[in-house]
Amino acid sequence: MKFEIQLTGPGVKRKHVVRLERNGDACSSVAIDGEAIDANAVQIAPNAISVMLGGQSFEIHVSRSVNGALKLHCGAHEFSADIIDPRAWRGRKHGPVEVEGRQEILAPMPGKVVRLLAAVGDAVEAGQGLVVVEAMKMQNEIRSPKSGKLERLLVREGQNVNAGEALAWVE
Amino acid sequence: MKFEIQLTGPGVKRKHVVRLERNGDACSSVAIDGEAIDANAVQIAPNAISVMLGGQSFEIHVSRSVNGALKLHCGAHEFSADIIDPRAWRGRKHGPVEVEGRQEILAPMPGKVVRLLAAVGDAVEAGQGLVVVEAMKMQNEIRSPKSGKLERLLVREGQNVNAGEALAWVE
Amino acid sequence: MFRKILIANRGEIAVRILRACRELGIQTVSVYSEVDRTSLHVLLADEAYLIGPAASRESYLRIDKLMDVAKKSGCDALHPGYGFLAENAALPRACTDAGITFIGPSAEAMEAMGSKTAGKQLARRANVPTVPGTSDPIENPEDAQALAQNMGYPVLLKAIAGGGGKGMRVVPSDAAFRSAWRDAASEALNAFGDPRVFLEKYLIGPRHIEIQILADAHGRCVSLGERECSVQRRHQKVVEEAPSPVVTPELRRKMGDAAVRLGRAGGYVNAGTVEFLVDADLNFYFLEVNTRLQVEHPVTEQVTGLDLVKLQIAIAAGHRLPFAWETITPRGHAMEVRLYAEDPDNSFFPSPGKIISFRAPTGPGIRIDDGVYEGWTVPMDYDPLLSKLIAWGNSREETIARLRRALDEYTITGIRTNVSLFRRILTEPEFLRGEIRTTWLDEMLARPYPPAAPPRPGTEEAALIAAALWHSAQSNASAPGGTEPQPAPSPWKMEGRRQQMDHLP
Amino acid sequence: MFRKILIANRGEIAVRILRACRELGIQTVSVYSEVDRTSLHVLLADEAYLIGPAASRESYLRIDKLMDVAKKSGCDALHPGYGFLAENAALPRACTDAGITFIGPSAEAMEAMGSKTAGKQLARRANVPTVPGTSDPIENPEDAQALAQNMGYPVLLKAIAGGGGKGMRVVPSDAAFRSAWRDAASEALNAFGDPRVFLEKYLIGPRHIEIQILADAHGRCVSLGERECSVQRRHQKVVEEAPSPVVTPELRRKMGDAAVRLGRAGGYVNAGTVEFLVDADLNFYFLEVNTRLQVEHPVTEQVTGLDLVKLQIAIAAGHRLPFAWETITPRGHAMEVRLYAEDPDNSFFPSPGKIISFRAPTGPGIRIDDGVYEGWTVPMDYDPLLSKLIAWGNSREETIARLRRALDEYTITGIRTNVSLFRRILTEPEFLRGEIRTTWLDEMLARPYPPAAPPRPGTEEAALIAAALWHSAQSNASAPGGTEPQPAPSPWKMEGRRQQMDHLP
Repeated sequence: MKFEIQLTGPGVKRKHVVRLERNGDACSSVAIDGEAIDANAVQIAPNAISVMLGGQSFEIHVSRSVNGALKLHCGAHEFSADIIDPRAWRGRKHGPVEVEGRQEILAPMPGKVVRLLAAVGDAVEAGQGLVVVEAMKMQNEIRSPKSGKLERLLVREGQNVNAGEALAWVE
Repeated sequence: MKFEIQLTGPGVKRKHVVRLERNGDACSSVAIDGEAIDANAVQIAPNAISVMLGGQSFEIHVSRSVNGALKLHCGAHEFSADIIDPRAWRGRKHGPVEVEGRQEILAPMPGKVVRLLAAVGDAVEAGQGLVVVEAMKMQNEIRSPKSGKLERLLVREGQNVNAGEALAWVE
Repeated sequence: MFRKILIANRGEIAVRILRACRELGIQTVSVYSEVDRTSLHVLLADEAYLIGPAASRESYLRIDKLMDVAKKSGCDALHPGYGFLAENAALPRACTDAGITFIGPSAEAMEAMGSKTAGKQLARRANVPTVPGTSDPIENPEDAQALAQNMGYPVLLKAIAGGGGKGMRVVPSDAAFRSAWRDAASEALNAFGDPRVFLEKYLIGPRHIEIQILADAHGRCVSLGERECSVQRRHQKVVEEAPSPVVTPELRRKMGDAAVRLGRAGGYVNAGTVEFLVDADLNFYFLEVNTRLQVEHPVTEQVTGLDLVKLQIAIAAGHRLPFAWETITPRGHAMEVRLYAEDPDNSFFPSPGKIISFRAPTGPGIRIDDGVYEGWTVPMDYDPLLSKLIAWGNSREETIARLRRALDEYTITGIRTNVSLFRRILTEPEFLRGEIRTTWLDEMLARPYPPAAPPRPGTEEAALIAAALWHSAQSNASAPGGTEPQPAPSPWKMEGRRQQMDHLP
Repeated sequence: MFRKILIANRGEIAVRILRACRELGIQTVSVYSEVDRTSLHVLLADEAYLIGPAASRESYLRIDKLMDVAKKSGCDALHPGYGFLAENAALPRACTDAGITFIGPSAEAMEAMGSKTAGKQLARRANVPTVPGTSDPIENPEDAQALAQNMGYPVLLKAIAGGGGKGMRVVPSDAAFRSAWRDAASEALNAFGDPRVFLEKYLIGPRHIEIQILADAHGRCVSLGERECSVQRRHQKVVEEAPSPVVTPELRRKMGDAAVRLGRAGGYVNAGTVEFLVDADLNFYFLEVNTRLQVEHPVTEQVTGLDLVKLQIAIAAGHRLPFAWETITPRGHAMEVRLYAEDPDNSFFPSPGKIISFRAPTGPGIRIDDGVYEGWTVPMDYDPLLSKLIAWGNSREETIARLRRALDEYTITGIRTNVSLFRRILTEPEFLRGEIRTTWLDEMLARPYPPAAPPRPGTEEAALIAAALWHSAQSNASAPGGTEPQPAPSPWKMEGRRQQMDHLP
């Protein structure tokens, strides 16, 4: 199996091609960017994988972040991975979302929209609060990532939202 | 849904009819032997169920024993349950195995058969060792549950067996 | 001794109390809101009763419902934990009316000591140092300035009617006094319609150090020593330890004596905490009394060997404290970190949700007071405290080493936690030297992240391999006929959250 | 201090050592057999190397492979744990040859103290009491009978060439001496071709009590007090505690002195245990020396506050012990139970297999030294020890209450464990009174089960409901289009076991 993976982490942002042969829960015979490496990996729990690289033992915990990328925790270090699946190449509808110019603002956690701080059509500054979401007794201001115009508001006051749900678009 | 359940436990061996209405992971509206009771239950883990009965809180861990019955652990107490599924009534091939006279001897744990202590056709006493299975550095003698004749031996020396695998029949 | 105790709380502290009851052979009754049906404090209790919807004011804050449950289930005592109703004098009153023993101080002692102003007055009467200054307004600026000179700069001007920082000014020097006075007074007038201000010594970089006291109903009141709680984010303690890196045996004795004096003056019975600010010269000033068990009580337990919850129960049952202050010899060093469901890399946003996987550290010197389990959905309706991780060691260094080791072993997926915050705190040189004050953590967080130690060679490759393997297992599992063990997919988690949201008012 | 340590073991003890190394900032290298690829000691290590198939003699017992791994990975020290090669003098010798520090005693001290006969000779030289008797054969029955009369009955006759109980007779009284002598001698002749026998005092219902010693390379040797290990099933310890319910401060001092004397006489360096039998009159007799860390070392750690593994490492690195015997003041009471994958309701049959679900107790006073995790498959190839559950309390009563509470919270499915055995032991009146001896547990198990306390009302109904709900969820999940979370079905577990079996020689 072949995967194209965009890996982002502390001081790292690169695209790699990973080839591996799966065998049930495990895999051996690994190549990265065309180079065979001495590694084997095995899934030890639904969200955990043990990777042995040479003699180095790594335990990696995998979860999905709100934007669909994989989060990979390896001890104190964290990486993010966008995967282009070879099987997804056939008939795939869209690549990783990367809207030019327009920014979609996602709820970083589930909660309840308690206040809207701007109206559709308003000019907003980078860092300006757009929506207040309350969860766990805390009110959290969701801010605009860029200066521009508030193009759409996708939620109303009092509405419950899930993590990763779109709140607004800034153009 | 309706279930006929044979419950065996400390000082208990009775057949009951349990009716419940499932709602996802949970159930409410429970009746036992035709009597509605104030109970609700929810599955909290793949093998664990929380039952609230009146105000009494029970946490019950479920697993399957080698003979296919359910084992139910409730704190220090353990029950065994044989379930006759209403859906299984249609076109069901056989009831709970209850062979008259002939006893099937099952391996109580996985391991390796290291010695056969009797040969097919031998007369055996109740409690007489038939097969020695080794696991975890311990040799364990599997004994005959009744006096009779060793009718079949289903394993050979050196063979690996799973828990619940039939080792022999005593007639 | 009691036969059955109602635990009027939820989360880790309800579990903590329940465990103490079980060890004492006392039956337990939990209460729960609609979103807490599967919470650990419900699963572990002998009995549990639904008391309302998620919103605390309709469930955990409803004294009437608690009393109903206590009566119906035959409880003879109630433990309030911390938070919720723990410092509300109406609860012990309701208990008394219902003939149930409240495990905590009397309503009167709560009122006499619990509020900041009442506590401060009591402290003055008991000759416990308070921050120097006036609590009455000063009429003219000349008197005020003379007082400030006397007290030494910096000083703090505070509006009598104040709150939220309005009408408050730090005065660094005599030269700045007059203009600061004018500003504070006019701001106070604008904000509260009352220009009057009073004066307090402004402490520079104080520490927050508190004394745990225990008092029985027979007149014995003892100090169990101090806890250092200076590591705070926005006035919220996040790391606590005992003993404090700066408290000397002499200071410990003095602070302990002051706390006991205060407890006696207030007629206090049961466990309580007297909080102090301590300045750079190790002068200590009364801050407030917490008339309940504290979140951070385990660090005192680890160094004294005492079980504070069991002692609370024994005191409430009328037992005598079996020891005197002199016999309590703290041993070693203990430190607690509060694990929250919040994301330190994303403005500390709360992160409720389903716990997909969870492995907690164990081994020598590690204690966890937990309120969560794998598969449970952390509700969005309450405080995000998941568990407390407590380490004990022979020295502060060993304790920190154990805590770091335990944090490295702590793995949880599905929700975010603040584990990385503690990884950082526990490597900061100032923290390691014990040079901390209440403003220290906020200052640390305001600094740019230091360049992280690079991951060891191979980490990147390992991450790539893990990503590829996990992704392919996921694809297989979701494909029809897939035979892989099925990790709970993201939509499932979303659905769990959505279901939970539907319970919200 | 060392830079990198090879841990030549597996399971909970490998994890225990690894945690100590991590706290000391030392790199860790694990080794594993083919069935241990996903074991906890492999996951938690910095590095791990495959050393062979499941069979120990082809992996964990291969000194050559260990030395290869140590050299290739650049280790400067090796910790043997317990079991496997821990008491094999060839291992320290190989380490010396390879220039690697062995964390334990020298090969010479191991040989001088490790074997039963050598240890007994050393004990006599060091004036440490041994079981009275002769270790040389006695030629004629008259001399033997005179000796027996002198020693007091009962006595034990043992074949010089003996083993496995052959040629052994307990002699209850003088009247029975002659016939017992004849029987023992003729049985010995038949079994070993050597009729010679010797004589030992037969202890009635002795306790097994052992002393933990620590000795550095600079001549300091100290006792850390005793552990009571009398609860044994077929000579295998299953519950250990410190302090012993019968050891007085005076006896503790005497036993400690004897153990230290023995350690000095043998030139012992590092951690070791001197085992004694103690009779009803509190006379103690040397049994043997274990020249390594013991399984039950945590109970000593809990009452002394010391970390024995870290001290072993420090001693091996040439450090001086930082304390004298007089300064070690045990606090409270600690008790350990050994959780095994075996079925106490089914002749203690081993129960390897996949751990479907697992929740470990935590909270005050609870420590777990674990080697397992949820989802892991316990291999059938090794000792069935899963984890050790250790409780600490202010008193023996509190410790037992905590242990019972923790056992009630311990849940594991997929495999059977001996938890119910401990539930029973911890309620036996004799155990609660501390009236235990090495034969006590086997006697208890030979008695019919006492009628169990009936489950509380409702348990039966709850079990029925759980069975019905679980069964219907299972059916849904296995039906096409089922949407339930999928509990690992039995066939999956079977397959896991079968795969694992295929690795067997």
